[in-house]
Amino acid sequence: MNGIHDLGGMHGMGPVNPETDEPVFHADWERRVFALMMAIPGSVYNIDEFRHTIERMEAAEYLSTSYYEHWLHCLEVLMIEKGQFERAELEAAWSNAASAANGSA
Amino acid sequence: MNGIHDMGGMHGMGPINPEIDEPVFHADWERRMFALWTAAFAAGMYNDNEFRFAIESRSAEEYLSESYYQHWLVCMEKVLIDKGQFTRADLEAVWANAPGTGASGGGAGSGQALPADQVIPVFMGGASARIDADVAPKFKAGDAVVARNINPAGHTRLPRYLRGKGGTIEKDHGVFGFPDSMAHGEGETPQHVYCVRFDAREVWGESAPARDSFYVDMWDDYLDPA
Amino acid sequence: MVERGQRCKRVRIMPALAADMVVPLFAVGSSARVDADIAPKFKAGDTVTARNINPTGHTRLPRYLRGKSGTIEKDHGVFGLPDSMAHGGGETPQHVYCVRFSAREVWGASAAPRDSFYVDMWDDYLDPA
Amino acid sequence: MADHDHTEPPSDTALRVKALESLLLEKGLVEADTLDAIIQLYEHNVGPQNGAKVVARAWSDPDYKARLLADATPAIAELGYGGVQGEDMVVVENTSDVHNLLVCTLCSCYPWPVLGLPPVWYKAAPYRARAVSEPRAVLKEFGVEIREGVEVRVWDSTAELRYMVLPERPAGTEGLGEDELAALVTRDSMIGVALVEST
Repeated sequence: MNGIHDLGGMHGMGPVNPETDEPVFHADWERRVFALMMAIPGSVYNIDEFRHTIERMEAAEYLSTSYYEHWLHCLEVLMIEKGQFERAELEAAWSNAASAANGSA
Repeated sequence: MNGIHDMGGMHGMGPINPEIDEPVFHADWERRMFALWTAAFAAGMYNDNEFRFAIESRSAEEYLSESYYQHWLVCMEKVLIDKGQFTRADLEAVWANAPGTGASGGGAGSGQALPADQVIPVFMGGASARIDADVAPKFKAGDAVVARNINPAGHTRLPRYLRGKGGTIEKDHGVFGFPDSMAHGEGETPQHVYCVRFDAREVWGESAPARDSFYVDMWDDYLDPA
Repeated sequence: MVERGQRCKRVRIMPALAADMVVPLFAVGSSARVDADIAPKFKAGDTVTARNINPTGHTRLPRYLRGKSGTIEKDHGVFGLPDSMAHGGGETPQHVYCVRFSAREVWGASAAPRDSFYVDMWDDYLDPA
Repeated sequence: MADHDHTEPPSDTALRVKALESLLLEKGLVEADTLDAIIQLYEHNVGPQNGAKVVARAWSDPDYKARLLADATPAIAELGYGGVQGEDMVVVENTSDVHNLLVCTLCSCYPWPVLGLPPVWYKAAPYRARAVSEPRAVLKEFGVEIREGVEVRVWDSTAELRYMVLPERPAGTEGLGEDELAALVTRDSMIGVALVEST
């Protein structure tokens, strides 16, 4: 698709900002997202399905979210599309996580 | 520039959502914004190519997440500061006092404000962008041309999806100023503008409908003989 | 976004990856090569043009190279085609080549005269020039 | 469309990830200690130190360098490196006449076994957009001035081949052993956005 991901030659994307002594991950949730994607058996999805799920992100969202947020979006959408869980189950997990966080706070 | 505004052929931009009984403006600030912009434009404070380039220069993320009149607001602020009509400090002072008198004073003020009684004659009269200059055309109707593969970082009205594609001159529209120079204070560079016909298959490949086509206005400097 | 009807039946093909398999599995990986006896359409030195395709689905042919001509540098062998693999369309195995495009061909006369791009391209992305 | 109003995901990303993890664990798709092992592997064990050793060996052993440039995957495996996102490797050599630069304009392809996971800038829009339209300007921002007569080759990783740059060996390193050489080689030099300095 002629999507926002196809960035080769685009102007106006701003300067490249290399980070000095960049860590491999910037937050613990990035570690978890990376590991989750890697741990899911390869028979569930292939790399092109993975890439295309990210390419289908809404363009402004694609540009305003970070790399591992793309992966998180991809995990949620692709696993539902692949029938691994239902949207309702994901929403239940969100509210459980929220109450757990409130309880421990 | 190969910016986010150059959307011809992009996928993934979502559905077209027409609004039933859409009003002309959706908020009072939009009304004010439209009037401010047109009044300042009529007063000659900037040309439309300069303003377009300011919009194109928003970051892609801003461009996609801001509304249309938000583009106008932030770009009008920027263009008027760039043109010396007021300073960033003037603007910030107004923000700090908002809603204040709006009179920050001290601007360069090169433009003449448009009086209210001139609105009807000015806007009903309009002003053609044609230039009365005796410039020879490079092409004539029927000529086969190729849109140049240019990729300037500045303003251009040659969309990416047509670069390198072959078409046919349908009509010579006459002489106009050249956006690529007018956006950057480099003069009018007057030249002919043509209506050029491009086959859909030339543009998008064999999967496009066989008889469909695009008619796009192109300046002499955008074209080579095929 | 996910719509109803796009859902596939949940398939469990293999058990979850066990922790003690992480190092051995990741150290080996799995090549995307496809073991299929398919004739290449091009050979090193051939001049080719990247096709002007604009699919709404997934493709690995970037826009900035469509319609541009280049030279086959190397045949990498046989791989699956992303354009079909992303959509459950099977592997459509075919040769992948490293293709050289000059910077001027891609970006026009203002590009540096000797610079170039080396981009991997599937047989289905290419026509003879 | 769904038959009920969608709940918005938590705005706190960490919370949203926790929710997803709990769901995938519950479904038996992943195991908790596997996740820890994967994080350990890519945060601490695999990284540009591997690629640096490949480069140092190539600088020290002409036969190895020839094997590396001819068929990189087995040559890299000689040093014990390989695996996911490096199954089919190509190594391209910088010389006094040619400077190579790697990018993935479409996503984030990168040779994990030799360089680890890519830095944020490599995956972000500015680099992906500009590495092909103005590679020399990008190189200059990274502090690499390309002379007029030098050819710049940009490698855009569209397929499942993974690339690594073999940087030029700096002058003044003639007496150094492989370990000392490897210590000079940076991640950026193997992407092609830096040169290797002798100090």
